[in-house]
Amino acid sequence: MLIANRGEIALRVIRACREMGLATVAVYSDADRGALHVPHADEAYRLGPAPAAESYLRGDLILEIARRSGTDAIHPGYGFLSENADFAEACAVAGVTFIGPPASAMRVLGSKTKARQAADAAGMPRVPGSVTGLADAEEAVRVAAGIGYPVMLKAAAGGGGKGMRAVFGAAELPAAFAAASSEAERSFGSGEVYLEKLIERPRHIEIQLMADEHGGCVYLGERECSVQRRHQKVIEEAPSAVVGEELRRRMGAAAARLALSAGYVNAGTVEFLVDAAENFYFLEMNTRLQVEHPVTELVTGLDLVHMQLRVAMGEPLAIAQEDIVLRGHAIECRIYAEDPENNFFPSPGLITRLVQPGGPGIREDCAVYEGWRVPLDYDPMLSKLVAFAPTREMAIDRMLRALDEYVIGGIKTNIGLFRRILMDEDFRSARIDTGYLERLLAEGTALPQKAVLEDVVALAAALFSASTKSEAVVAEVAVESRWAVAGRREGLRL
Amino acid sequence: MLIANRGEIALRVIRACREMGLATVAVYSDADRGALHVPHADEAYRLGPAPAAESYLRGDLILEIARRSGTDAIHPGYGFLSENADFAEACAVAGVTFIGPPASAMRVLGSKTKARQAADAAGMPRVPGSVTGLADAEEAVRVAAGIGYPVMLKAAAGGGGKGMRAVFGAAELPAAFAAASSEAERSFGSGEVYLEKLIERPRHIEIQLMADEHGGCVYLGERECSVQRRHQKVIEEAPSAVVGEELRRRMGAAAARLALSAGYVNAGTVEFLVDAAENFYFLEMNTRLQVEHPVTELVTGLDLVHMQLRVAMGEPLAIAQEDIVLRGHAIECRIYAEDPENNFFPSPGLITRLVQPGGPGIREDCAVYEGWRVPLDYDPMLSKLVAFAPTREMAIDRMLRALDEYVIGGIKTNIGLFRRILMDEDFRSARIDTGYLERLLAEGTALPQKAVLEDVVALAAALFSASTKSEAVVAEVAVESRWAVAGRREGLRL
Amino acid sequence: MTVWLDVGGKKVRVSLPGSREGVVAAEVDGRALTADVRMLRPGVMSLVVEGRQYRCVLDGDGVVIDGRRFGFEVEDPRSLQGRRGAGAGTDGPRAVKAPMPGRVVRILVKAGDEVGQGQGLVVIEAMKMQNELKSPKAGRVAKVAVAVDDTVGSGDVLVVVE
Amino acid sequence: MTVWLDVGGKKVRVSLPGSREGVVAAEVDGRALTADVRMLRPGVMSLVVEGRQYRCVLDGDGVVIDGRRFGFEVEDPRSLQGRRGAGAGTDGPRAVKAPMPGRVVRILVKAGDEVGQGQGLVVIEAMKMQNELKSPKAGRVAKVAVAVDDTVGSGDVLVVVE
Repeated sequence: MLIANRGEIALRVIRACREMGLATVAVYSDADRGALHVPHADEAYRLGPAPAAESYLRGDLILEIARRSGTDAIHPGYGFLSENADFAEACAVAGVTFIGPPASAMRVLGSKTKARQAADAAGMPRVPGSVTGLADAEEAVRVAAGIGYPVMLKAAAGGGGKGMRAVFGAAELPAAFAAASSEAERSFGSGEVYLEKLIERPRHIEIQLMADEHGGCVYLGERECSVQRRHQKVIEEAPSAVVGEELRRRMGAAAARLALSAGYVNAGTVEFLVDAAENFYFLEMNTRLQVEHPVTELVTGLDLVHMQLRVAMGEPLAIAQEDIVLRGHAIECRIYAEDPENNFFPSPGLITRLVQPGGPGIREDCAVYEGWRVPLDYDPMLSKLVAFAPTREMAIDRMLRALDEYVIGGIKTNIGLFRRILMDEDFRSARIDTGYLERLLAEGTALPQKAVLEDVVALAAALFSASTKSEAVVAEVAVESRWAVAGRREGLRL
Repeated sequence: MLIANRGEIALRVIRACREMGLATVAVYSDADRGALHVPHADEAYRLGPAPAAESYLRGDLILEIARRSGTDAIHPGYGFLSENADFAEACAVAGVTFIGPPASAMRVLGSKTKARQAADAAGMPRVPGSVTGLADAEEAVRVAAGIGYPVMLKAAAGGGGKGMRAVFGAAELPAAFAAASSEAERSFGSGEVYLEKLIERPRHIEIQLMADEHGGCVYLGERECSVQRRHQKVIEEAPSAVVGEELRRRMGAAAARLALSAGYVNAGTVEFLVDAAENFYFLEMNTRLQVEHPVTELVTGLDLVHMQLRVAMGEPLAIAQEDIVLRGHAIECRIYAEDPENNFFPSPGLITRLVQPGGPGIREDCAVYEGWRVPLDYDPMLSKLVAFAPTREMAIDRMLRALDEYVIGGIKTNIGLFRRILMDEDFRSARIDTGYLERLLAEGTALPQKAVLEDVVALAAALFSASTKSEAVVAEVAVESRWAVAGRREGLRL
Repeated sequence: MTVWLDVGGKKVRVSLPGSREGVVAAEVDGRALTADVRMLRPGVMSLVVEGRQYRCVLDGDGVVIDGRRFGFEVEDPRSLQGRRGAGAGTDGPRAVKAPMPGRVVRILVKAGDEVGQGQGLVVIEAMKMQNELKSPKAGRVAKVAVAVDDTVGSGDVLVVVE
Repeated sequence: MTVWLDVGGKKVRVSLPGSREGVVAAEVDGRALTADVRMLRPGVMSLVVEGRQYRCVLDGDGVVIDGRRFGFEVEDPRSLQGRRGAGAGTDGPRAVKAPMPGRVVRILVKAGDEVGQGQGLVVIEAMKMQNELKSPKAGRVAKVAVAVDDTVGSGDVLVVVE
């Protein structure tokens, strides 16, 4: 099994393969020779320079490595080539199993505009908007006028908030169109964007699907991902506090119907907006494993990557819809290298200190370590910290406990932001929608914090300072290279 | 909340308290100032010198610290004072809530001999043997003659295999009696031992109970702990591969009946032997939280420590028997500082390297860290590594994957032993009983291992050796104290 | 040994005895403070002061306690200069610097443009995200120091607004 | 730089180039071996040799790869002595040593006793476990070097059987 990805998802897939007795082949860019997915693999091959376009997006190189290493299957993870139908097709041509849907299903459901047509055909409710990509800003203005502002611009090929812009009036539209299109082009290799009506205070709720090659398809409950910043998911949870059995069944059945209509196979997610009246609107389908899949694993007791691999081996699903029962509550925090005090700018760099949380109910999908330099070439996600507990309230309190234990030194992270969200009364009461976090940030209220005696802080600082020299040695050794340090010392001795 | 314990269980309880918003008070012996339960607590107090008799067994000191810190509840963990009825009573007198059963119930069910009387009264099947403690070796010989060899000597006050001896004939009995009695005296403060018939190839299966103060009592399924060495549990799992719904219900109901008959409250475990014909025999009751409680938590989705605390606050159980459903399979490996190549002698000392496993389905309850010196004063358990997966086979393979990731350097551990057990055909087919592991060890077959090229090993060793000097600096710094190192350097400079 | 510190803008003097592990009798600005000190591993320390336990983690020029980071600076008592000059006022020219390494994607202004406070000046792409840098004040663009597709380092001046 | 090693009883000579990170062209007993070397943190290294990846962890005088520990010793090539003497034969007197620190709980023999192979000699308690040390051979107890309640260190001689 070749894992055509990096970071925590590559490590997560490698672990699943090991558990199933499958040999693993890692690939890495020049920025990632020291990344943690490499030392967990049985084989490892260099792809190319750091930029993704020259490494993780090079399907041709990846297939060449698959051939060279005698690998007959490729797991694409998420991002990079995971939703690239041409790559899926190239795999098929090369006789290599692509762990994901067939290229045909990906083409129908992976493009947002085509998926909307398929959704219409399957009788699925969706948000009013353009079904096809917009030719230019003029067309955008025309369509927007038809459905009424506010509207949302979206990349046809993309996800993760990239190439998205909310537009509140015609005057802003041309600039927003250019920005969204350029970002889409850069991120997904296609500048195609479309627009749709902006639903007021919607919740983002999605259904996880798993389909086999024999027409079997189950839904594994929902995830709520309403806590977003700039259309990027920040916190995900399962189940949603507002989805009951009946709504879950309706959304699940609709999602499965759509997948089956396109001959979908393997893991996929159908995203919906849900309004205050519990109406749900089809948003898009993600034709891959998602970042936030762990919360579904924790509440269903299943392992989605194992299921993906078994489905790809041609096995029928081992579980029926009626056997899937949600239990407990899971919350995931996406921990990013970014600076919440400075407009959330990415904060790559050296992790000089890492104290990770643990204990009951805490799962961390993470591929960073003390001494690792977070490269600036990729997504700045450091870790997915997940808390599971019998109830939502306990899961929140468990996550707060884990965040208190967590220290990442040397770079800025959004850990403090999570503490603030999880202590916020609206979040704790599940009064959230996709605009919730932006409003909370606009409030700018300081987080109530435990008092720490000033004298104790001063003493701790003094004690650490008094040991700075030996500290510096340790940091150097941990970080750069011991060879280099040894050499330098020998040099000094001369 | 004062946690009258050390190591992983103290840390586990502290984490639960934090999640419930309770302030935590840690206590530590002189050997444990650097132990990991201390830096996770809000307050920390020294108890006394390293020996348990002068620290963790000093109920008077612990109550004094509780008074001084204004604490109104004590969690005893397992071992130490957890099954000491006098201490529970002293807590009650001092107005401090003891997180466990009332002293009266502990006196009835905690003593193995009294518990056997209670079991007889509750009509519970049990293994033939002496109901009361044996006065001396002569009485032991007489009783053993009555029930027939082989017989098992057991400590009345104890657990964990301490003070236990299997005896196959009258000639061995006096020496075994002396050894068991002395070990019991040393471990539990009481040399009282009793004996019972040895069941051939029994499985050790136990029922987890949780009872509230309002007459509510539920059983949380069973754990199988048949993999033992010298009567010490080595691997525990839930559920048992041989317990079906009906047997579970019968064993669970019998266990709950016993607990209720003695006015039992809080977490407790009823241990049974189960023979090949699915007959179960009452063995003893442990009136505390057990080491292996995590496997129950993983398959029930519940948190036993949270439940303990809520019960102790007087709350009724929040869950009914019919709501308790087992899902998936969990396996726990008790990782010990001991040398399997040298008769499993304890191997305390400095942990010079620690690479811990992680990823989906892996929980580690552990309180050691790189640079920690495992003291020789206490039980040598380093960590409880637990794997959860949808099926037993997947859980075994997941555990094997985690063990492959795990490296503990500087001391000997039994990690290799687990690899051997988990790859053994009998274990994988659940053909296990309490003698299984001793038989496997007697076989002495080598474990099939992956081939590693000799030249690669030599190269790795050479590369590490080439950096020995800077390595040594790091080890020193990590371990002893940076102040000491800095001082030494300054000394060298003079 | 005495350490002069600036902790969150406040000057503090800490006197430490020779032994700095175990029970340490220190003084903070002359106030006695006895702590039980234990280094767990480099950069991670447990302090117990009057029963209260603090897990302290060193993070560069800060110490993290209970999830809060307290920045500090060690000051050289022999230096009379103190801190560097009070810094540029809000009235003078203000340089907009790159907050992190990245690549210049778009430049939204040119030298001589009048800009309002909060108006976008330059768009930088880093870690696959485009970030618009805004003007810190109303004024006139004195200089645009970069061009589209330039790679910039953290702290590089991008635009000067006067 | 050349390193002489004893790996699991086998003598090996490894030649390393000056740069020991990245692609390293080494020689093992004269055989060329090119590896891509990356130190992740002290004592943890990733080696890639012909595509095969090995995570190597240093554990004292051993290296752990794929869950197996390979003991090694660095030999000083300038020393002609080689290893220490071949060690005590099975025929001569045999010392029974404490395999770990602990306390003597019981002594089961006295000087002059005849003992069989595997017979218990001394019981030591460590980490709350009593462990019986057995005679390595049949013979006569030449000496009992400890008394009940003695604290013993790892490697201390307890009993000599001749």
